[in-house]
Amino acid sequence: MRVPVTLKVALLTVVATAFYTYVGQLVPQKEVHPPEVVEMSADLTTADLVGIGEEIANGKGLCFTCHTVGKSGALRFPDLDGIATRAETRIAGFDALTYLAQSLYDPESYIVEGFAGGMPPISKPPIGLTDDEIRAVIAYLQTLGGQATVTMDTLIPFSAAAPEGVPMAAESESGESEPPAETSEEGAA
Amino acid sequence: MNWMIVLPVLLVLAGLRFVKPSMLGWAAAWWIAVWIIMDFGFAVPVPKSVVKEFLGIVTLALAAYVSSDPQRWAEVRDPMVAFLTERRHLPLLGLVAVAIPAAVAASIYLEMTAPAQAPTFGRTVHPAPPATLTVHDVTHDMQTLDNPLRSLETSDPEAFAAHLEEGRRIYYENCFYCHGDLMQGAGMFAHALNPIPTNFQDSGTIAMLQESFLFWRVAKGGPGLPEEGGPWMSAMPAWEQFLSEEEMWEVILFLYEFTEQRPRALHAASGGEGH
Amino acid sequence: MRGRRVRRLRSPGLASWVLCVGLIASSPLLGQVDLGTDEQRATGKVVYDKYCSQCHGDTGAGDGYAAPYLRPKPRDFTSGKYKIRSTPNGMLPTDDDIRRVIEVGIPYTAMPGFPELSPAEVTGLVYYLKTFSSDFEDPEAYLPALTTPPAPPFSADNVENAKRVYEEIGCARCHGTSGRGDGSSAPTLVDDWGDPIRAADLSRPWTFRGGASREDIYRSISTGLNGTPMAGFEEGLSPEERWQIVDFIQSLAGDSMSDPGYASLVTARAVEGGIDLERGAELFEGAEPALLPVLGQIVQPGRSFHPGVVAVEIQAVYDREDVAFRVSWHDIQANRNGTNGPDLVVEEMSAEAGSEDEGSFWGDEEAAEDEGGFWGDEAEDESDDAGGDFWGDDAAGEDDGGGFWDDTEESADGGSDGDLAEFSDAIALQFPRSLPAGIRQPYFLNGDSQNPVELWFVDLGYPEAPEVWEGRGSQALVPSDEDAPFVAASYEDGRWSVLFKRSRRNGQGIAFDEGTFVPLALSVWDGFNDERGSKRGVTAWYPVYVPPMESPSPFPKMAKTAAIVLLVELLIIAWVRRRHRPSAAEEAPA
Amino acid sequence: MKKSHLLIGLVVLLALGGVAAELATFMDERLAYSSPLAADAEHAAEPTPRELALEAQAAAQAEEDANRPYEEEEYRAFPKIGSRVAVWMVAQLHLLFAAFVLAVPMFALIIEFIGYKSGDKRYDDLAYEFTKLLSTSFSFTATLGALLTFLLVALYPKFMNYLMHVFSPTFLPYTLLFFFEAIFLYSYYYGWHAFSKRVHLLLGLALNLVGTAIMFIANAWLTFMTTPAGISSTGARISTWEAVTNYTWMPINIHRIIANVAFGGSIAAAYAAFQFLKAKTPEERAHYDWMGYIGNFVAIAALLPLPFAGYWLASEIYAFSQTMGLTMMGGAFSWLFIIQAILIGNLFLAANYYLWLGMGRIEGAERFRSYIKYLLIVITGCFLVWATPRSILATVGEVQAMGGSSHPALGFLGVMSAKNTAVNLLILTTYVSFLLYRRSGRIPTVAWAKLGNIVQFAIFAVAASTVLFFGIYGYFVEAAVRIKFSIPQVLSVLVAMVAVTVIDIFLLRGAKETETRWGQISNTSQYVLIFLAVTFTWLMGLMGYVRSGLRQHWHVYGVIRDTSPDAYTPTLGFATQVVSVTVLIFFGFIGVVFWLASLGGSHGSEDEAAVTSPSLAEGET
Repeated sequence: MRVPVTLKVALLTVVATAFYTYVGQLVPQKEVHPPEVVEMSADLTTADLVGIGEEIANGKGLCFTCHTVGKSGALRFPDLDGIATRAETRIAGFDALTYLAQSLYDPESYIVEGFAGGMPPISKPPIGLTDDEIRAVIAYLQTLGGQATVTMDTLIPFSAAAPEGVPMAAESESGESEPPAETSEEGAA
Repeated sequence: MNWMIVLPVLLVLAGLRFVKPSMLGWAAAWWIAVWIIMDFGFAVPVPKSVVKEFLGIVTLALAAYVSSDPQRWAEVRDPMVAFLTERRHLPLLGLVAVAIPAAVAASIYLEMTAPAQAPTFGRTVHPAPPATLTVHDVTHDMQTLDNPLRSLETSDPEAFAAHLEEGRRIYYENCFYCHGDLMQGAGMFAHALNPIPTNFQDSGTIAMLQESFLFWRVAKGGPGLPEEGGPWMSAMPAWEQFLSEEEMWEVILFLYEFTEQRPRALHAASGGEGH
Repeated sequence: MRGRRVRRLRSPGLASWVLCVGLIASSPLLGQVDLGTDEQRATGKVVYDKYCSQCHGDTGAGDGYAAPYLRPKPRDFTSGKYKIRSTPNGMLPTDDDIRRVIEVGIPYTAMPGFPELSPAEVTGLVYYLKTFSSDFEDPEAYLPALTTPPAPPFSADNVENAKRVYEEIGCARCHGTSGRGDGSSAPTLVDDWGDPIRAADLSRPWTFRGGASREDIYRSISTGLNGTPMAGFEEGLSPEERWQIVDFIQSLAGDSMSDPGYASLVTARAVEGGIDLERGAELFEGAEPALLPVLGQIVQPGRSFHPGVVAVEIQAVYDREDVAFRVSWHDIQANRNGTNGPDLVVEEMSAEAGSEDEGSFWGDEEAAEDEGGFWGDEAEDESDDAGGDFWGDDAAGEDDGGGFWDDTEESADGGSDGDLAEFSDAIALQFPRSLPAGIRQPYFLNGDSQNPVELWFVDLGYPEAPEVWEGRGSQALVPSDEDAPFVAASYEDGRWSVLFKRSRRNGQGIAFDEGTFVPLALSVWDGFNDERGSKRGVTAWYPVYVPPMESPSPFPKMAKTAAIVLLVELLIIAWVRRRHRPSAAEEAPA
Repeated sequence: MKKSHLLIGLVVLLALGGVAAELATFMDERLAYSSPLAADAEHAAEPTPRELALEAQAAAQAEEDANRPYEEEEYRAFPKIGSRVAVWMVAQLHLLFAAFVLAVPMFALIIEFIGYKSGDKRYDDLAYEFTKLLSTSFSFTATLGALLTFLLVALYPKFMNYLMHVFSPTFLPYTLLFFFEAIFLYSYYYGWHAFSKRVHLLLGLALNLVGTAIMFIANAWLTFMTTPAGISSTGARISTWEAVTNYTWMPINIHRIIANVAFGGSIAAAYAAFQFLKAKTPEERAHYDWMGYIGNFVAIAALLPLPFAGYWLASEIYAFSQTMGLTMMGGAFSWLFIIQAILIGNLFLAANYYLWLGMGRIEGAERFRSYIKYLLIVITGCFLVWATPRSILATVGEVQAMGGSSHPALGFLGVMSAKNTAVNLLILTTYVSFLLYRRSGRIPTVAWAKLGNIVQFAIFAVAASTVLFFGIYGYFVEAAVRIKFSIPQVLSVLVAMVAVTVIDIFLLRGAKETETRWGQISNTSQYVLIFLAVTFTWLMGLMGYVRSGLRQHWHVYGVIRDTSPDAYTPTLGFATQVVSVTVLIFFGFIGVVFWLASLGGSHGSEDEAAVTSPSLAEGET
């Protein structure tokens, strides 16, 4: 007959909690998944990378919403045809790879003459490509007026895995910033 | 409101004052009254999910009321206890004891044999826009984007009127087939669409949004909805493929003009939509 | 019926508008000419300029912004011809007739009802509309409205006789023997402005322009529709006969006159004995038909503002191996002589409004050069397409293209043999390439780049060779190497019926697993309406539900739940009784 | 025993033995037949090729193991429930305990101070009793904190590495503060009767300051994850100070201080309720009734300003990123706020209900009985409005009938104007309930009593009409103006509450007091207190989820991407399940804390003071 108080209190707690859980099941159940990341294994060849990069550039990278390839005249954003050749000489001290990487990771730090800027860093949301995806995009860009050289082992400047020594954002406007966080990967790289 | 139902219910409630039922009777009367009004009292039926939610809350409130005072509680408890314990109620009690499980079983039967219903997805009223928006090779910051033609309203009313007229032409050449002459989302093709086109006259739609939000929705359409922007079957085209940037701004001007509403100002964006 | 000359009274052209108003106002004898006061017309003008002029034009000539895209075209008020009236054929409408159309609208056209307008605004608008046509100034143009007696109840006995009258007086020549608007002369009909026009599909009263009630139909039979080949039968038929025709139409319509009962779900039915398309309609007996509304494809280039098909009906059956669909729709004519394809390029129609310089939007010369020229530059090259549109541009209708009404004589006796359409009819079922995992579905027009669809396409000119296409966007269609479904198609009495059969699992394609909702969207091409490629009728996505072959019996769950409820009840009763035992104890000694 | 029996026994035994022998032979044959391997085994001296291969494989594996290079792992998986859920639950538990440990000293100090000022020893005892709950909770908090840290480092090594990169300068002060926290806490508790009151109060103050500082530092870490600042475009630290003082840091600090007080109050009230239910003597019941009342009073008082702190937080999130703001209010999380509305509605309803039940113990409260009906109607109405979804869940047919996803009539209740109005009226009504409760035990004797009542009533009427006016007027103006309407609404409610309170204090000076029979309250009321505590806890769990879920698939929004398998945002149903399990575990722990506290000797025996009505007027206002 006499139910112990402790039991009653425990029962009340469970019932109240269960009730709120029930309420939680009544509302629409939506699971939001992150945008799909292109999986890249370490044994991809440069040619593979170019293919993946082209797909990304056309697809979720949204490159060609702004840029064009092989178009001249009054353009709002630089045309990318022959970019690989021009990349070698754009910034003194930057080789083509570094220049391409900088224009993807930190596009506002160098703006091609005659254009107004406005490109978002594509490693950031809302586009937010991963380092490997950007690696593939660089490989693709290298084929525009040149030969792709990037492999899965190439160190991409500005990326999280970039070692010290390669030119960093330090040479652009954002001055005294330190090397990025993930120094722990140096050992592996 | 469906007065043919609401009025009698209210009359019965008022009439009960003279009958003076016990507290139990009152509580039951109120519960049933709320249920009838919610379920049948509206000209446009209230969805079952809301009726259920409201009745749950009303049940809680009634329970709190009848038990908040010993006297009231006694009035409610005693008849129930009497019904459960006294010998003379035994036949009726047996009947009720059988009827309740039978009703539950019947409802399960109906539920399991009911014809299949199309699955529904909750509609996200205002999906979150992206941080930047690229239309026709120009990237805009959604935070600061505003209708470039809006300022003409005061500075050059004549040019503004011309843009407005253009917006009107664009609307009737492109939009009204779905969104309708009256912008109520009831155009000639609206009946064939799911989700149905947005009703711009509703004060909860364009009136509470910035023009940049409309620009995003017009430019990117259904295909540009974010992941959580369900139900994600929207037929809204990505108009950037067919309209120039200026034309999209013009038609947005016209939407506000025709519905006699004002867009939400830019600075208001930082105010939270509440808690 | 076209030959029947309607009585028209013209007002003297020289009488100036102001003079007339003065005359009328000063002559109470001609009281039935009521043109309202200046204020009323001013009120009407304000309303007209905001709500009406975009379609009907600033001068009431039916040439507003949207006019080029609409069929039927917006009314030309300057003509004084009003379709929906209560007055004898050819006469002016009463004020109440105009008021009714303003308030209720015209179903299945772009004309909405305006219930929000106040009575004063509607009255003002009526007077303002009258100013567009001088006919209203002539008192002799008016005749009193015909009265519609209260409708007698539907009587199935009348149908047989009515059908005979229907044939006798020639209704079937336009409306078809089964009333599906597929009569032999239906393809040749034009209105008083020379624009092609369609006979009503009598089996779908909810699309009737004048309303779907029995009274409405009676009225339309009596008064006819001004400006169209539909004559009034006020004199030709007795009231009894007219009511019998109404009964006949109601018998065609089935359950509901005013509500089409559009479905939101297609439920497949499990069948025994193997799925064999040879069994035809019998195979689908018992499968719930789902009527789906069709809208014009007005999104992508080559827009279709007035699709030839208004609704399609679909049924689905399945067994362990296969799934089959039956799609049927009403079509004015079976077009089998041409070809069709989902990927044909359509040049954008250049509207009359398009000749103005701002109106160049829908891609004429400038647009084609511009990088935004999505319409494709083919506009110039494919001149052979010009003017093939049944509803097509007025100008084009008369020129070299395949103007159907040029062949009136042939088609009048030849029925569907009069099929000179350049494009054949076609149908496509569209499914996502794979079942969507979440709520995200492909864009309903041929999918999108991330979410491909598969199209089961049948050119009804070649029903023996169905095709499967993969779509990744409106223009991004490629033939798929999936196995094509089996197809059987037939056209009878104004109705296409196309049967599809495919195994439930097929390669990489969509699988029809039990217990799943598979999204389905349809595209339908009416060759007679010059539809091809992106110019077509489409539906939104609808789920096809494939119920489990063996659904679990509800009884174990019922028994279990009832037992638990009963147990809880008994526990509560026992508990209450125990707690309140003292009262029982008191009773005992007593 | 007969001989024949012996014989039968023998025969049966022999027969059984025969059957057994037969069976054994049969089985043996079967085995030999069915197992050809057994026969092979005899002459299987040399290994089969398969065995050789296996051996080689094992050797290769061993060698590979020996030479395997060290690799830094990005993630490690927690078994069964996955890393996210594990960290989620432990973090939530840690947070709940931390909130309790931070809140209890706050109101213990205030109550002690009141006792010190008024000289009423009861307050001092009450404060001491609250503090009793602290030491065990403190240990739990620290243990859970350690567990959380271990879990994070073990399961998210790479991400933790990054956080340390940014926040390493904050670790030392954090640890040091923890030392001080421990020192102050134990000296505050154990030194209750040892130090002079002034010194002891100072200790309490120090304890609170240190505790708050600890929370501020921890808040910096987690707010940084949502609204990062002070770092370069690649994530490198530029300024730790900026990283700490990011967009949402201060709003979260304030929000948490207030919420902690509310939460701590409700847990303490639940403790009192539990003791009340177990109490044996009327004195005990009286004491715990009173303690529960005070705890609940603290909780509700802190609950009232909480929505406004929430507004600030939300507006800062909008200011940081409109995308994130809309994800919260209009996107994936919008339905969460309907669940929240149900919880808060329950809180208000239950709090009022407790007050009404409490009137039962006051003589003369009957005169207010009939008002309860109207208060309830207002509260229920506001609850309904608040819980009305803007976009309604409906079947296809229902949507078609409504012509959209919002109902033509109910749609008006789903928007901000209606909800703001409902919340403000809820607060006002709850305050009226409290005022009635306060009044029920006192009959004013001042000459202007009637006038005072009228003025008070007028103030309420004006405040309620102001709220209603702006609520309705909000439908007729544009959004930018409408948003500003919440300010006059809130202000009128606050001003009314302050003004009425001030009048009330003077009005009740020297009032004739009737007896308050502490302890004479129905048991139901005590269960309500426990229900309130559960609801509070659950609400905190839910809000914690939305705050951290806003980052979606980022560890640090826009900087460090979550690439683990748990990166997706789970459904609300799943989230509520996790919250529920966490809440149940928490209450299991709390049960242990209560039990340990009760070991220290029950209260009733040491308190001889007769239970009279403690004068609450000063304490409450």
